[in-house]
Order: sequence, then structure tokens, then C-alpha cells
Amino acid sequence: MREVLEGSQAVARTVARCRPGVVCAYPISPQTHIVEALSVMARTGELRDCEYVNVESEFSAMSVSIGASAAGSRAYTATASQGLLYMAEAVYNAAGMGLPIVMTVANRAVGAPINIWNDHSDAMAMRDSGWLQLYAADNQEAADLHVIAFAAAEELGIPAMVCMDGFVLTHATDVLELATQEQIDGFLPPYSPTQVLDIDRPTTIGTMAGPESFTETKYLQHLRFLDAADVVEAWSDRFTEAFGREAGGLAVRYDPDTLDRDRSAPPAGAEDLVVVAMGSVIGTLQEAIAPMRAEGLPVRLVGISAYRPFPREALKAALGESRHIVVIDRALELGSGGVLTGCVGRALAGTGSRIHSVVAGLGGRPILEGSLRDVIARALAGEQRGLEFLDLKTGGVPVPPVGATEVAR
Amino acid sequence: MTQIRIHGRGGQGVVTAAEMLARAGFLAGHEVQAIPSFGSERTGAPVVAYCRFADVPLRTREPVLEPDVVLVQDPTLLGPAQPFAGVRPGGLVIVNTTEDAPWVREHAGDGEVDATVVTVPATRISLDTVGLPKPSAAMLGAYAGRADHVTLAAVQQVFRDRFPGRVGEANATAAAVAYAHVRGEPDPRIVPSAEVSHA
Amino acid sequence: MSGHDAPPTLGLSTGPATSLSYHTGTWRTERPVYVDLAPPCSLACPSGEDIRSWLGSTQEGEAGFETAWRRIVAANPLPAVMGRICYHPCQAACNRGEVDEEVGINAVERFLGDTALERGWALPVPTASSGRRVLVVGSGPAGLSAAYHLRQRGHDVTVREAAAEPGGMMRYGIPAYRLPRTVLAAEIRRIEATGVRIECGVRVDSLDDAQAEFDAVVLTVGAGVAHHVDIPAGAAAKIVDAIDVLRDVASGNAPLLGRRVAVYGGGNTAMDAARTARRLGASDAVVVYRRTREQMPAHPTELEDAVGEGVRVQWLSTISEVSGPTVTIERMELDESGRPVGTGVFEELDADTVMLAVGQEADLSLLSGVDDVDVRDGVIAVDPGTLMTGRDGVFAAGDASPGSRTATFAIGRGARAAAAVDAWLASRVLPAEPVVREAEASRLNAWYYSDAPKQHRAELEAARRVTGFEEVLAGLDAEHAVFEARRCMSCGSCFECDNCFGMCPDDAIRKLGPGMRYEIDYDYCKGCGICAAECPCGAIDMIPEER
Amino acid sequence: MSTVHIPFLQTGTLAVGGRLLDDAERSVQSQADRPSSLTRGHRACQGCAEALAARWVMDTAVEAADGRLVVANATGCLEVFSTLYPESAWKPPWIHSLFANAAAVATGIASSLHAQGRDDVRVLAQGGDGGTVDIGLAAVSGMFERNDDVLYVCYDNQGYMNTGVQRSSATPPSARTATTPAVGRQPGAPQGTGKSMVKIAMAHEIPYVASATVADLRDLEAKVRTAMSIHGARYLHVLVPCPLGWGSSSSESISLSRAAVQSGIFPVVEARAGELTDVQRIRERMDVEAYLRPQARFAHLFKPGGEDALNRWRALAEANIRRYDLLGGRP
Repeated sequence: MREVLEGSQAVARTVARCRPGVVCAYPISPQTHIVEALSVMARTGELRDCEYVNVESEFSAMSVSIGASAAGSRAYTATASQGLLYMAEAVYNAAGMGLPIVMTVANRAVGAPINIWNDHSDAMAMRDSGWLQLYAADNQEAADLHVIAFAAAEELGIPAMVCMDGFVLTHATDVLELATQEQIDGFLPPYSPTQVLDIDRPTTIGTMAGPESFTETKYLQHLRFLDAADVVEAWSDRFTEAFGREAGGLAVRYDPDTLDRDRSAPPAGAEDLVVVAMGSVIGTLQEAIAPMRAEGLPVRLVGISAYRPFPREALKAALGESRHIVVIDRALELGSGGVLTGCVGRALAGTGSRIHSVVAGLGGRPILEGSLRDVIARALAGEQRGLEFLDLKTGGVPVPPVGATEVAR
Repeated sequence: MTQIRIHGRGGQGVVTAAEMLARAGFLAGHEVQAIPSFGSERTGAPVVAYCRFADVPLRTREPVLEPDVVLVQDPTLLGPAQPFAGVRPGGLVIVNTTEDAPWVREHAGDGEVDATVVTVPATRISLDTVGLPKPSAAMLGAYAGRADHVTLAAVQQVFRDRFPGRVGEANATAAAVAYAHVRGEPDPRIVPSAEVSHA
Repeated sequence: MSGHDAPPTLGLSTGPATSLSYHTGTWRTERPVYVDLAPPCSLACPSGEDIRSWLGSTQEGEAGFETAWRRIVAANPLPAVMGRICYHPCQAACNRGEVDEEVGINAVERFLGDTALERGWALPVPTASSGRRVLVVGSGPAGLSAAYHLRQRGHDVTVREAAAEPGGMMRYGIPAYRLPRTVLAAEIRRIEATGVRIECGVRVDSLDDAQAEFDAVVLTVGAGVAHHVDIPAGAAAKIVDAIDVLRDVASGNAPLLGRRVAVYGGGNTAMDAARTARRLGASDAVVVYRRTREQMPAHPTELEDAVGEGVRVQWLSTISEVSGPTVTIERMELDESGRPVGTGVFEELDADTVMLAVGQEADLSLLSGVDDVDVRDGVIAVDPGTLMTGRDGVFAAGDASPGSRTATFAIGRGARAAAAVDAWLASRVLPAEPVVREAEASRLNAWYYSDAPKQHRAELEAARRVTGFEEVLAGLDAEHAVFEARRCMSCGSCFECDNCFGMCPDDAIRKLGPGMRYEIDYDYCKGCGICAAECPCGAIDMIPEER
Repeated sequence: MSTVHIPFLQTGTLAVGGRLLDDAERSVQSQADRPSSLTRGHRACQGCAEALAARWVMDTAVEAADGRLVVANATGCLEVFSTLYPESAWKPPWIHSLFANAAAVATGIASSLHAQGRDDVRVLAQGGDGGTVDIGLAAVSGMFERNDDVLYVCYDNQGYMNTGVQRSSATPPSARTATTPAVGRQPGAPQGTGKSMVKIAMAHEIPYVASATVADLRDLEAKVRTAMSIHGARYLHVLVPCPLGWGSSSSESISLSRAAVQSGIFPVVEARAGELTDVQRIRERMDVEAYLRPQARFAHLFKPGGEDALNRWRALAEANIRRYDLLGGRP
């Protein structure tokens, strides 16, 4: 059933239908609507056989999730920004212990200066934590990704973050079709943990590993991560078969002309400039590129859905013969460039590709279609330099007028 | 595609208005999108929200820069919030005020803009009907009264769905009153005795 | 290793109790070792009783009483007697005295002795006979002990006693209020029941004849003859020997002493004499002693009891003259070496009778003309190890031989003589007594012993006890005897309190079950020493690990 | 006190057991077949009281829970010495996550078990003073405040011993640590009373709070049993001497605990719903010197210039004795 829903509501309802055993909540904008919605469902009984725990910090949110997951429950929490960094230690720990927790990250900038608006700095800071990171292009995908995330995480024994742009998606209302309870029950296998704190088969979880064994435990984690790409892709494919719509996947292809998502779209050609991007900016890029294609400009769009594991092969396949890339990045590697650009660069090492890095939308700066078209056009014309900050204002830090809204900024 | 921008203050239900408008648009057969633009959640702070109606699924996430319709839920925002900024030629501006259109143009930052300016005492209507200064329903009713993007029935429906019972009904009434007001029709709450006698 | 087929738990999780494969015992520099040390009570017991062990059995209550009693009679066949008259040096040595009060060992012994008499428990009767005949001369504690132990070894034993009844000083020297005659008689009868023949009223006059009749002879003739001092005395002076008075009382011929009695001497006999005088009607009984309280040979409890019954003591005093009812006393003082010397200061004391209790001597008439048996310092000289006199096959023990003149010492020496005779008869060398380590108080961890005062035997009202010869001290009942036994700290010997087992941080001690104690698992013991430190009774040594 | 009263059997209640005890009177630790939840082969230092206390606590909890116990452990000595891969000295299901989050992990376990309908399985969390009083305080406080069904046990050795003996907020005044050296005008840890986790726990008004030491097994076992009979958040604070960090002999871990209690330095108490309900009286009063002198970390108190600090200790003991009536009215 298509319905009009706020992104956070869509995610909350989908998560509830994945039947988590324990949900941990600690408020931080912009993820609050998700856990608020879940708290209502926990009270109304829509979320059954589930403990909803109001913890005292994000660190404890992840820690409670760790305990719950280790005790045999499907565990879920959500956070953003400073909250994600505050729980960082536990984030790494959950991954190291192979606990398939699913967490929504409502992507938000990391201070200082404190800023509640969207960019990808928070999740990027956790890129090596050992979690899957699945990015939603829109609210439909944000909801659907949670189903895939639970399935893939639990098969792999690797926790998963579903990243959705804060406010831009979490607070936006769209026309969506949610997976129903029956559909999810038919799709998502019951949680059967590979290790559990079981009184009948006691085990010790979380030992100390010395120099003689630590490298190998990390190597195994690495191997599992290499397998993760196949597993994420497989569950995404299964999702498409089951629900009749695409979600997740690794590197996402778009029809060259309609710019609609299409896994059967051909790879880019040698003449094409390919725009690689992640998250909600893809929607804006779809609208920005369509008229350029109509004008006959050789521009293609490739989305990154699975940032972790990074889909090196899938990305190269989607790029085809193209050796000219513009990466729209929502996080900055200080002194270097876009974070995603670095990953794309490493994936394409040795291919002789030209890669432009465009850092856009930091701290909630709106990304405008016109600005994107402009930077693409300049790249096509060979006028674009290696690193560019989209819509950068010169002359220092602008001071907004008193009482101004975003419109006036 | 129709793009709507709503100005208001924290606590006036600006974000709710955008979402309700999107829902009403969906009921009216559109693909819809509502995007709030948030600051920290502080009562009284200026807030903007956007809404889009289209015939194909909406993909873009950029804010509405050139609105077809602007709803100003608080007349004190006319100056600093620049509600007329970017309004498309021939656009529609609906302002919640007890004053008239010339007064609005006089106090808006860009009074010469090519747009139809409509005023509606939405706060007074909501106080009369809902009992609270929550002008959203009245503003959307006014919008339905001056454009065919949404219908009064759809606006009333979404408020009844969101707030089942008395509150929903009160909001539906507010929408109807504002609808009538901007169309110069009699207040629907006042049933003319003649109509009764003719019924 | 391949992909996610390897469990995500590899390197992170492991099975329970897998640490058993890691042997932490290699960390040890000292190792704990369980030891059994000699407790001070036993070391102090002249009878050689294994007090800790019989207290241990008593702790178990009813089920342990007989075992406890049998552990006593393994050394001392007269528990009911000794439970009354022993001056219990064991208690003076008891480490519990440093915690609260010493354990009332003597009272528990009496309880067990009385219980045995009540229930008619018999001493073991030897099954095999050696065919050797041994004569014991005298039936005091040394003689009875020697006879009993010889009989236990299978020998044919005859005791010859010059007096009308057996018991020696126990019968004739100790007043009945301290030792009821029925108790003594019962315990002697029990010895007889093992096959010991006791012939009373038979004086042994000739050692040669005795040796002709018997394979070995043990002389335990005691010291029943009063020692005399020269005191100038007028014709009217009534001076008697205390030991004679006690014997007469014991024989049923109580003498008349008068209202005021002076007792001269500071030993237990003096105390008995003074208390007996009070019972015979003396309103005023004064003990005259030339030294101080600290130097007095009488046991402090005897003195306390006497004082409690109204006996007075005149310290640092000698009797220099007795004339009629007046006794002249010279005040003494101690010189630098602690010896009393006269001060030349005199005073007078009224006394109808003066009782001399200045020591006793052995009646060694048997040895007159026997020149191969030495008599030195008034007692029979013996080899200190074998107790054999200068004559082959003739042994001596008790008050007639060197050493402390106490019943408990006599019992111990009697037993020793029996062992020596047994070895001599078999032409064996009597092994030396083993060297033992004492469980000193410093080894104990007294914290663990609850505060529990000694169960004082209900003492008869002091006023009541002077009116007759009723027994002064009542015995413990079973409950109190068990309680008192449980006050034993089991110095130097594990009593299975579980402290080591429970307090080992390394879980390296195994409990083997009741009576089996514990075993240290040296594969895991790190040698921290907590077990030894927290062992209440000091039964664990830490010894350096030598690898 | 909640201690089981043991009739006088040579040692009464003070020793671990005794061959004359009835089964019903036996401590868990005196049973030949006790759980030994923390078993042989762990790598704790010689004389480690934390290892001892952990076995005592957990064995009692395992018995009270009829074997259905799950344990969450904070980072620290206890975790490191017991679980160096591939060896584990634990028998119950046990998890270690992080330094600061044992309480939260335990909450997660309890929540999961509740969601699974397994309220019969009990949850115990444990950590050292660093993981409890310092870095883990927020998680512990959160667990208390929500009244989660967890028994949290803090083994307080008064410092960061695992990292080489640094000061924690449980380190007592004057104590020498690697970060409060015994030099300067005020040698050792700064003066002050430090942080009382027992009082902090009581302020949360949780159902049960108690302190205990390894000097009184019976008391400790009784408290664990009491705690296990209650649902909701419970806190047990156990003083555990550390031979390494305290500079004491490995054999003195019990006797130092005893001295801490008998001198009045460490009050052994029980509280319910924020109200103090019981206090263990001093049995044989000791001077603070009996506690301080065997510890090298306090050696400077017994050198010239140490008198003031020593007197502060006496004052601290006096204050405790007054506040908790540790002498029970005796002079």
C-alpha cells in the first residue's frame, strides 16, 4: 500500500516488523523521531516481545545492544553524529565480537562547530569499525535497507549501520510502500545467533587475544568482510525478487536517460563522465542529470549503496569503460578531499581514471540541482580542478542576518 | 510540479502543515513530498517547510527555491523571513493576518512581486474552532479555497485522520471557515435561516 | 581460513574452564605443606595423653565419647581420678589462654572418666600372653600405671601393696572431697579386670626374693613418709605430720586437732591439710610458708580453693618455736638470689595443733642392704631413659624415683617403666622418645576462634564445702563437655575448618571428604601463602620451593 | 547482619566451614563440589583477593540462581587474568565487552532474557573500581536508575592495578600510586574522603546495596544470597586487597581486609531502598596502623612527617565508627 509517511516513521515501522527483541534509545537529532515512534509502538503493543530501554547515553545504547545481542536477541538502536562518536568504542567492540546489531545512523555533521544538520562525517568516522554501512538514497530505500541489513548482518555475524541523511530523509515526508509484517516474516529468517550466552552451553565471549592471535582474528574479520559484499548483494537481490523493487545492493546503476534506478542498466562507456555519489544527493542528481542527458551530454550516475564493504568490483563494473569520474562527497578528509573519493580512488587505482572530488552539503548546506549541473558541466569541459567545495562562499564565514530563515541565508 | 513553501514559527505546526499538505495532495492524486527545514526545536523560532506536488515520483532533495505558493503562518515574519523571495511570477501568497493584501505588500520585504496575495485570519479562526493558535488547518483550507492543487475535502480528511475525534473535527471546521473566507463565501458555521427553511 | 565460514567467534570466544590447561604452579616460590605438630597441652602432660585427639573426638558429641575415652586410657588408665586431682599442666600450657581462657581439659577428662564408669566401659584385655611375670611394688598412680601398661603388653602382672587398700597417695593422701573413694576404687577395679592381680596388705621385704619369683620388678613405693624439720617445741606442743592426718582421715580415724591449726609448708599437702583441718572443725587454719606466693609449690587453684574456704596464709614466715598453744614465727625476706632469710623479727600465733607439711620421703627399707641399687637424694637412682635401677631387671618410677611428685608424672613414668620393662624382657633397646615440633601460639590465627569462655564447673558453695567431705567440684554435663572440647583450637593439627580450601584464590586445594582433610594441587598452587596465614591452627608450613 | 548464625563449633561463623557442620549450615565455599565458577589456571597475581572474591560471589550467585546465571565483566584485572585466548577460567556463560559498559551490557542481557521470557536466568555484572566508580559510573548509574534486574558487583582494589597501579577515585588518601607518588609536601593520593560508591548506590534508592570484604566469607555469601533473592538493581561493593598495588605480602590479603573492617576504615553495611538497614560491628577493635603498616603504599606515613596523614586516617576511622555506630555502643 502506498502511503504518505515521514522517513523516520517508515524506518521505525519497518524495524518493528523485523521483530527486534531489544531496542535502545537515547535522543539525538535527527534520529529522535525513529526511537520516539518505536517507543509508541512498544507501548501500544505493535512492537511485541520487545524490551524498549531508555538508556543514559549512546555508549550505553550500544552496550545494551551488545548485551542483548549476545544474549540471543535481535538488537536495534539509532543514533547520529556526536552520539555515534560517543559510542565509538562500543561500535568497534560489537563488530569485533561479531554481534549482528542493526543501527540507523541519521547522518549528521560532527562538531565543532556544533551543527545538527546533515552530512556524512559521523558514519565516515566509523568506516573502519567493522560494521556494514548501507546508505539510503531515499526514504523508501531507508526503510527497505533495514530488512536487508538484519538479514545480511545475521548471516555474516557483522553488525550493520543503515545510514540515512539526517533531516533530508529522516524528517521528510514521501510517498512510500512499506514492507508488511507478513512480507518481512516471510523474508527475514528468525534470529539464530552463532554464539549466545546460554546457560546450557556456557561459553566465554570476549577474551583477550595476545600478539600471537590478534592478527589472525583480524584477518578472519577481514575475510568475512570480503564475503560481505556477496552476502549484501545476494540479500538485496532476494529483496528485489520478493518485493518487486530495488533496494540496497552494492554499486547502484541508473538508466542513462530516465535516470531511474535500474540494475540492468548498461555500464558507462569510455566517453561518459560518471558521477558517483551516496545518500540522498542521488535524488537531486537524478533531477540534475536528466536534462543534461536530454541535451546529449555524456553523463552517467552510479550510486554507492554499500559503502562498507566497499564494492570495488561492482563499482568498476558499473563504471565500465569510463575513466572520468566526479565524486560527490558529503564528508571531508581534512587536508585531502572527499572521503568517498579516496575509496573510489583506491578502487580504481591503476585504471588511469581522472577523479574529481566535490565536497557538498556539509553541515546541512542545501545541494542544489543547478550547482551540481554546473560542476558536472565544468568537469565535462575539463575546467574542473581536483577538489572543489560546492557553493563555497568566499570572504570568510558568512554571518546570517538576524532572525533569518534558511531562505535568507 | 507545484512547489509550496510554508513560513511560520516553532510551535505553530509548520512542519505538520507541510506534511498535512503533502497528505492532502496525495489524496488529491499527486505524487508528493514534504521537507521540513529544521533548526533546533525552539518554540517561536522562524521555521520553513516545503512541499511539492507532481505527477511523477519526486526525486530531488533540494529545498524549494522558487515556490509557486507561499503560506505565511505568522505576519511578523513578513520582513526578516523574506517570504516573497523566489516566488514564481503569478504565484500565490497566503498570509495569516487580520489585515488586507495591501498591508501585506507594504510590510513584506519585496512588495512588488508578481503574485496574488490573499489574507486569512487563520489564527483567529483556529482560536475560534480549535481553541489553540494552531493556524495550519485554516491556512491549508485557505489554500484549497484559492487553488485547485488540493481540495477542502482532502484537507479536512487528513486532519481528521491525524487527529481522530473532536480535534480533527475542529480543524476540519477551521479549514472550512478559512476556505469560505478566502472565497468570500458565508461562514459555514452560520447557517442562514433561509437555507434551513428551504431545506 | 576461508571467509565467513570461520565462526565470527574465533579468537574471541572459548569454552568454559579451558584455563585448566594452564598450570600456574610454576609461579610458586614457596609451597604450602600440611603438617601435624605437637600441641603444648600434650607436651605439657606428664601422663603423655594425646589431649588434642581425645578432645577432637569429644567434639563430635555422643558419637565420639567412647573413642575419646579410649584415646585417654591409651596413656592414662585413671581418667575419672585424674579428671579430679590432676593439677593439669596441660591447661597452663594451652594456647587458648592467649585468646580468652584455656580449655578446661581436666573437666572434660573427668566427664569422660565418669561417663566410662557410668556406662561400664572396660579397658582392653590383652588376648596374647607373653608368659613373663612382672612384680609391681606399690599401687599408687605409678604402680597402677606400670601394671596396666605391662598388662596391655601381655605380661602377667602382680601388684603388691603394703596398705590395706590400693591407691597409694590417691587413697591415703588426697582428701575425699577432692577424690571420692568410689571413683578411685572403680577405676582400680577396671585395671584389675584386665588381669592385673593386686595383693594388698603384702609388704615386699626382699628384692632378691621378688626377683626370684618374677622376671622383672618395678619399684613404685611412693613417698609416704613425712619429712621432719627440727622445731624447738615444748612438752605441751601438739605437732603432727600432715600426711599422717590425711592418712588417718582417709582410713576413717579422724583425729582431734583443736580450733586453731597451723600448717607448716607450702605444697599441695599443706593445702589439703589446711582444708581438712577446716572440715575437722578448726575455725582458724593458717598456712605458714617461708617464701612468697609466686614461689609456692602448691598449685594456684589449690591455694585459691583453700583461701576460698577460709584458710589464711602467712607468707614469708618460718616457725621457730612451738610452745603450748603459741607458735613463734620469724618474718623472712628474700635475698638477692630469691632465698628467704630471717629478719630477726618475730611474732606469735595461737595454734592448738601444728601440722607439718614440709615434704615427704620414700620408704626405701626394701633396699636396705641392696648395694647395687643406688639411692641418691632420698630417691632411687635410675637410668633416665629406661628407668632401670643399678640392678638388672629392677626398675623404679613414681615418687620414689627422681622427678616431679605428682600423680600425673607418676602415671607417665609408670607407663614409661612398663615400656622399658617390656623392651628389657624382649632384649630390645627402648627407643628414645621422638623429637617433636611444638605448635606454638604464634603459629595460630586466633581470629577464627569464636569468643567462648570456659565452662566453669559449678563450684560448691565455699561455706558448704568446709562442712564435710563432699566432692567440691561438680562434673560437666555432656553438653558442656562437648562445648568445652570444642574450645580446643587443635593447635598444629588440621581440624577441617575449610579455610584453606575456601580461601585459596587459585582454587588449587581439593577437599577429600570428612576425616580425609585436603590435598594441594601443586599444578595450580601459586604459593601465595593465604592458606597458611589463615589456617587457624597453624597446620600449614610454607617451605621454599627448590627446583 | 544477614549472616547465617553458626553454632559454636571450634570456629563458629568465622571460618569457611568445619567438619562438624550440618549441610544446611555449610558455606558454599566449604562444599567439596562447589561450583568454582572461577576455576584453576587463571593468571591472577599470587594472593589476589579479587580472584577470591569473584569466585565467592559467583559461586553463591550460581547456587542461588540454581545454575542459571549469566555474567558481564568489565575490562580490568579480573577480565585479563581470567580470559587470555584460548583459555577461560570461567564456568558460567560470561561476556566481556568494554571497560565502562559492564552495567549496560548486563542491562542488555537482562532485557533480552526478559523479552525471551527467560526471567529465570539471572544476570550479574562485575568490574573493578575503575570500571565502576570512574569510567563506568554513568552506565552503573543508568542501570540503577532504571532498576534493571542486574546484580552489579564492584571489586574495589582502590586503583588501576591492571595498568600498573595508577590512582582511581577509589584510591584512599595518602596512598602511593604510579600517578600519586610518595614525594613532595603531601605524598601519595590527595587528602579527602574519595568517592563512596556505596553511598552513591544508596542515593539511587535501589532495592539492595551492601558492602563486604574477603575477611568475612559468611557475610559475603549471605549478602549475595540476599541480593539474588531480590529483583531489580542491586549493588555489592567488595574490598579486595591487591598485593601488587598495595605493596603487601600475598599472604596478607585476608588479614588486611580484616584490619580494614576492625579498624573502622571500611564499614561493612547493608541498605535497602536507600536506607541503611544493617552494619557489621567491630569485633576486635584494631588501630588503623594494623591496616596501614603492612602496605608499602603507606610506608611514608610511618616516616618522619607522616604523623599528620596518619592522624587523618585515625580521624577517618573514628568518623566511620561514629557514623555507622561500628562499636554498637561499646566505648
